[in-house]
Amino acid sequence: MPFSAAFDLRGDGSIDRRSLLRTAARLGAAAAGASLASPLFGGDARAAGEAVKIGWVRPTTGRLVTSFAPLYLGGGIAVDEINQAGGILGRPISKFEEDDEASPAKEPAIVRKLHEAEVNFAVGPTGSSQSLASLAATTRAKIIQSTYAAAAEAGDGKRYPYHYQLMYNTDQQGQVCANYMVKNLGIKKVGILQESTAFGEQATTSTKAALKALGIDPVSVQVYPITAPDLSAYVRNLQKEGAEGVIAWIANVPNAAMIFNTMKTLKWFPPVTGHSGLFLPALFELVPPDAIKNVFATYYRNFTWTDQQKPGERQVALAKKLLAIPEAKGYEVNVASSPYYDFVYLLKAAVEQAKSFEVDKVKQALDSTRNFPGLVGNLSFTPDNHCGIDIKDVVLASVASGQDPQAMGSFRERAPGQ
Amino acid sequence: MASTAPSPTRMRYLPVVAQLAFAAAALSVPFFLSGGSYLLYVATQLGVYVVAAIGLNLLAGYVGQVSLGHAAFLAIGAYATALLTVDHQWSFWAAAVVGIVLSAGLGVLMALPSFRLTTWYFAFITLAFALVFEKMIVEWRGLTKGFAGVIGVPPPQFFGFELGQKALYWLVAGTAIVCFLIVRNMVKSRFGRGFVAVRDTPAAALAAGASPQRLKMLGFIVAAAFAGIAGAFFAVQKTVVTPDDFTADFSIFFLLTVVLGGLGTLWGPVFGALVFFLIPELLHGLESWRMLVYGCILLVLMLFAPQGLVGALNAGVRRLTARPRGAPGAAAATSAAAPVAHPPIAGAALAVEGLKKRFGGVAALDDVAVRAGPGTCCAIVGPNGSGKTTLLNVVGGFYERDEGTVQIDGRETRGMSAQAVAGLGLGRTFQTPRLLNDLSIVDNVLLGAFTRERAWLPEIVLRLPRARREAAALRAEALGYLDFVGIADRAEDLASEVPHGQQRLVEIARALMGGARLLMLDEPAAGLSMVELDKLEQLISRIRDLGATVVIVEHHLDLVASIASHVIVLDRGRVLAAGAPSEVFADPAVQRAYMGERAVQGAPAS
Amino acid sequence: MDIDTLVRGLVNGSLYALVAVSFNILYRPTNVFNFAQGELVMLGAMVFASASTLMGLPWIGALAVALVAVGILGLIEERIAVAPVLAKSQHNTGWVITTLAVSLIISNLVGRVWGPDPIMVEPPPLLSTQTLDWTGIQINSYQIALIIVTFVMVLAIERVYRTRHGKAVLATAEDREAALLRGIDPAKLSRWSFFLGGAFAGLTGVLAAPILYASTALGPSLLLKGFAAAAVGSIGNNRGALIAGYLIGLTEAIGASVLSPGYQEAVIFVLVLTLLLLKPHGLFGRPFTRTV
Amino acid sequence: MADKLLSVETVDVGYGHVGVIENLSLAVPKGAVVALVGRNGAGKSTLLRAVSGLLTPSKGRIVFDGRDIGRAKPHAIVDAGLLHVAEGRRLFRSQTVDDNLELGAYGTSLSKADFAGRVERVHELFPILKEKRHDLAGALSGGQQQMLAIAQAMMRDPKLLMLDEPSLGLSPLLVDQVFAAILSLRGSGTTILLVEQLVERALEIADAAYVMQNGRVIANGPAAEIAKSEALKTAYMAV
Repeated sequence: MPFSAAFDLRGDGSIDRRSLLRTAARLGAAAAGASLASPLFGGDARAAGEAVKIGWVRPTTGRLVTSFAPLYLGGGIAVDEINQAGGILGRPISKFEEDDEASPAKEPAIVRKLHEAEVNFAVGPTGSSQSLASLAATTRAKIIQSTYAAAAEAGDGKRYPYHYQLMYNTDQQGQVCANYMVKNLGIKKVGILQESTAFGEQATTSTKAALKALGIDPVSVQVYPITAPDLSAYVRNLQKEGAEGVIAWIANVPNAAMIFNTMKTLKWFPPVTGHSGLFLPALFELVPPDAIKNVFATYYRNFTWTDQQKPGERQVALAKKLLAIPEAKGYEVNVASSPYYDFVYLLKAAVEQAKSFEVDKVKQALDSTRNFPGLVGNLSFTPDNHCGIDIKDVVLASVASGQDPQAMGSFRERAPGQ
Repeated sequence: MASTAPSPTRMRYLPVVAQLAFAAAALSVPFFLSGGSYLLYVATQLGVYVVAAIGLNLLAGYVGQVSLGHAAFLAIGAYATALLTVDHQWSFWAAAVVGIVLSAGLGVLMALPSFRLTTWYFAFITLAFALVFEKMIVEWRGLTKGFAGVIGVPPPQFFGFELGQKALYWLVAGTAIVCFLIVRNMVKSRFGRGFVAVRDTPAAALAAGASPQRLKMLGFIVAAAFAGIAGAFFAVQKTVVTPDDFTADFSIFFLLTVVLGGLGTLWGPVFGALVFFLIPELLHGLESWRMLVYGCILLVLMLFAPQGLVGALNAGVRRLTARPRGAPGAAAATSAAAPVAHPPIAGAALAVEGLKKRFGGVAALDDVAVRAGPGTCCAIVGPNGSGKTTLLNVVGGFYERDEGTVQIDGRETRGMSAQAVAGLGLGRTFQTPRLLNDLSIVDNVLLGAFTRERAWLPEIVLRLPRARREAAALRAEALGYLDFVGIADRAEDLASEVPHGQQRLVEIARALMGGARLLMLDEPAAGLSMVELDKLEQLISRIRDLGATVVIVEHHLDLVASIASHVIVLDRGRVLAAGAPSEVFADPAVQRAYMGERAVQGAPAS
Repeated sequence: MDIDTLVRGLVNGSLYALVAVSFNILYRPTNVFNFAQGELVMLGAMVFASASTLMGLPWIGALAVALVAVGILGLIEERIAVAPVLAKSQHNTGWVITTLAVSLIISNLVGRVWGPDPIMVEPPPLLSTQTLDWTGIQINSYQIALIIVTFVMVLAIERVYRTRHGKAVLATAEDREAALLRGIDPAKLSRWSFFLGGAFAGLTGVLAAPILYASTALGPSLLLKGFAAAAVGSIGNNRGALIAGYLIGLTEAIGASVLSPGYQEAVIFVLVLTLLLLKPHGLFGRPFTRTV
Repeated sequence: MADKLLSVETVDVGYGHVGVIENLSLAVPKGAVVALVGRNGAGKSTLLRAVSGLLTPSKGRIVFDGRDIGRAKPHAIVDAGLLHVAEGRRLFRSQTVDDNLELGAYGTSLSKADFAGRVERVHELFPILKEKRHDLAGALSGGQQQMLAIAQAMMRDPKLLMLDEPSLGLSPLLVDQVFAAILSLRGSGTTILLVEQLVERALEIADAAYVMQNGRVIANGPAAEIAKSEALKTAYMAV
């Protein structure tokens, strides 16, 4: 391939100025129709050495940067730990960074860049819509990837044979939430509030199925656009239609804040269960404490505490590391539960088992993984099932417990009866 | 014909050479890139943007309809293609056709408000539409799959072969070139002249019999169809279609592209897209500053080079190649030449009876009658504000009358639009010449032939023999008229560069070009020099003698006396006197109207 | 439809009316419709939020900071983006592009400075966003105050146009050349109006913040609905803007409750387009008609 | 002749590329009434527009009260005491008569009493304006509007008043009223430059006159002489 790398990245992630100029020169040459580009510049990209390139697809610009970018910190920690310990089969890992602006529309172009740079493994993108858009292209390009996508279909090994889902999916979340509402709280009139994203879509579908299995139809389903400046109409509709409990698929804090504040304005505090995005402490700054007393979100058992059970050693070690990273501040929960830390280690294990970096051999090793001890739970895959999480590892935890000193940023108190 | 060549042949072929070179360069890009390369991907994307930008430029630049909702057209093309190919396994080609038709249909709908709203009201409405459309894509989840969008659009197939990246690039680049040529051929034809007339001087369009509504509609349909094509390619090139692709920002972006490149220039959209979409790819690290940088560029550009990059370039070239121009005396020199022969004109009689027109409480015309037959000249005189121009506007169909009859060659014109009245053979000039400043003199004259051209749009676009023959014949005719009025030497100059006096002559040539049999001239002599006045007098006499009916509104009573056989004096909307010039000017009432009470007592008998 | 819906319509309608009035203030002497107006409103909210929540200024102090800051920004916009365009020709519509450019610049700069997360803003002392259940109507004291303040502000602005300065602005709007010949300097009035219009937009942002949060997303939606109110109420007519603001607010609220909330924008769009097609100069006539 | 209050020296004026006035010179002595006559399109209004700053001459000087105002802004020229009552009664029709008068004093630092004094003076001159003080200017008749336009200019107590076609579109009776008003202004010592299509009427009240044709002055001199001159006939009614 004539252009192996669009840019060589330095260790610190900044762009080497010379490589920038070189790329500019290539583009200029191409635009002018000159043919000198490939023989002159073709050979040097491989000289970067023995490093294994892992695509690092994350937003560095756009409106979701602040909430999405930290999710990669765990992955970064794993990369550093592995590199310090001698790399994978003796080769260090280098991150091949691409900015997707958290926009699904950008993903196809990014996959093309990864492919062109002969990147065979990728971390990210984050977000279900972004992930599904990316998967459509990475599957063709045979790039082994783990995205931050809760959509159940992302864990379908037949559809996306190179994607490994290391997080609970929407089916699992829907089940946990529905069970809690109906079985633990005994609520029959459940309303669903959903953001208009692929994640929201999927989660609602899963929730409806889970409720159906319990013999219940939701009394109301409200779908709001994430950019709406005012969400009160949706909350009012839920209240009007008689919901006694709300399953809320909200993945960003501003929306959550608007919703809980509306509930407070309405003096209506039904139990709410939802996505781990609700754990972010930024919510505490936007919403008074009494508005979130009854709010619970899905989380990993390993990161929760009860009176009897405390989090494990490895989890506490990661939590402590995160507390020292400024960018992680306020996003510890999402960073801790992000699939990227486990994925990098899982990849290392698979490569070492396959004794090869070849995509198909690594895939084989991944497909036969059983009970890999990840931080979020024990991960298992089959060629068809690429969702590695066991539903037993998924619980509901209290949002308000984030202000408890025991939380250490990353931990939350398990909901009663879980 | 004029003695000097309008422009050196070299200059005329330069654009063609540039176009060929650019097309060759564009088509050769894949030879230097691998099929899977990111650069080819970007180049294809650029081609898609160019197609859409060319359409938007036609609309915003030539027709003057600023649309801030262009992304909606692309979205329709892209979604139709994506949904039909992914969910219904249609072939790309069939799906794309549906997308284009739907997009053009939306174009028709968008054109309707532009008939009634002023430019920037309309701009706002389109911006609102873009925002609403963006929301609706998400809202109509059942159809559009909401925020997640349509994923996995398959590449087009061609006789069972899947088109690879390179083939797709060639397809897109080829389409872009074709679109460029279509627009080029269109703007050089009567449609282009009509568009510019609608944009700059709607009155001139109406006087030439061109319907602004139809032209706007045409502009919208073409622009929307191009956007639909771009959308279809967008879907297969990106393989993913999401609402994120078609935000209101993207619409604004598109307009900015075209403005940046140069509104109303052929190359504007091409350069605009190149600069706008390629620069951020090059300056990767600046990505997050991109919008900010665009905002600043746009501001600076608008202030210092409002014509955009290409406009600034053109102005520079024009300045460099401008040939030295003779003093106004040059015009006088041509007048010495022998008059050009012209076939007779079958004049149309004008009969106005009992005409009344009120504005608010004021009677602008009160029981006015005018009669003028073929081969005669009727003059309408009177002090300022006496209703002369109003009379012309009512006869021309620009204003509706309150009462009375107006007949042209025996046909009552009540209820006719201005362009319909023009169709009856009425040609007019305006008090301040209404020329299209951005077009050449000969193009201005050609606008007059708008309703006479027979070639259909497809013929023009494809430059089929009939269209080319017709264009050549009309051009020759237009040059003939310019020769007739005595300014053939300025045929290729921009209208804005021609002195006032000659602009009036261009208007007369334009009216004749339109097959005017009844010519209404509104103060043709105002602001003319003595030499020009003589020329004008000769010209009007000749037109009259060829058989045309001439109605002239004029203050130069000496001019009136020498060419008119009948004079009507208006005063505050009423006919004060009518008859032969010598009688009328001797009428004390007329002198009073002109020079005041005392003048009548001591005035010489004309 | 219930009374709650009406309250919501009135509250949002008040905001739209205020934005529309701020449009009118700029429009009157210049005939320019500021496409960056939404961003000025947004900036008012952001500056206020920073000044009050982050710097801890008292409500009234933060309000003053926000008004002056946004007013000055309006003035800067006039100097760099509007006056140079109008200096070339009064009929130049280049301002559509330049004010759009200013809007891009402001929204991107603000995005860099404040980030995408909304900031919660407390209502002024004595008022609260806690809902009162008042004879079955759910309304809070802040909403009531907002509606009253809107009326007061529109009347106050109308008073401004009764001063000699204000009359000069109206005169300029009506016949710029005649105004020039009376010794009125339209350039000065244009600067004055952009400052005033900017400050008014800032005020609108401050008033909107406790309800809609201070966030970068505030600009575009208020821009369009404010425009809709100004256009439907006839550009330049402040009382028209007030009535049209409520008309649009109520239509939106009713549309949201009858259809889905997602259709709010579409409902308004259809309403405004229909009204404008029927009456291209708005419901309350052209402000200044002159037969030439 | 007395001091020149206004002198226009070899001025060229045009719109864009189109020149309207070429090499024109003209002077208005202090306290005089000078008439400027000529056919439509001769460039009279263009000249007034150049003097009042609406157009900028491309060549030459315009000196008013000892200051070159050729490049000054219109409002600065008004502040200097040169008022131009434009053709077509350019009033603020949607405002009341009183508001229009108030706007006439815009930007002046008149005390309340002085302002009231000025209003009283124009009310004396044009009693109808007092009667209709609360009516909209747009609702006045043509003649009343013309009076209001002149009155508005009088609110500044101008040194030089330029009147462009004050009789335009008025009935003979109203024309008489307007001319009576001009005469009374003349009596109070206001210098006037008058453009008027009623040539005889204009020359009757003027001290001096200029005849324009095609952007040039073709004759000038005492009004009485001009009234009899051939130049006037050529320029105006050359039949």
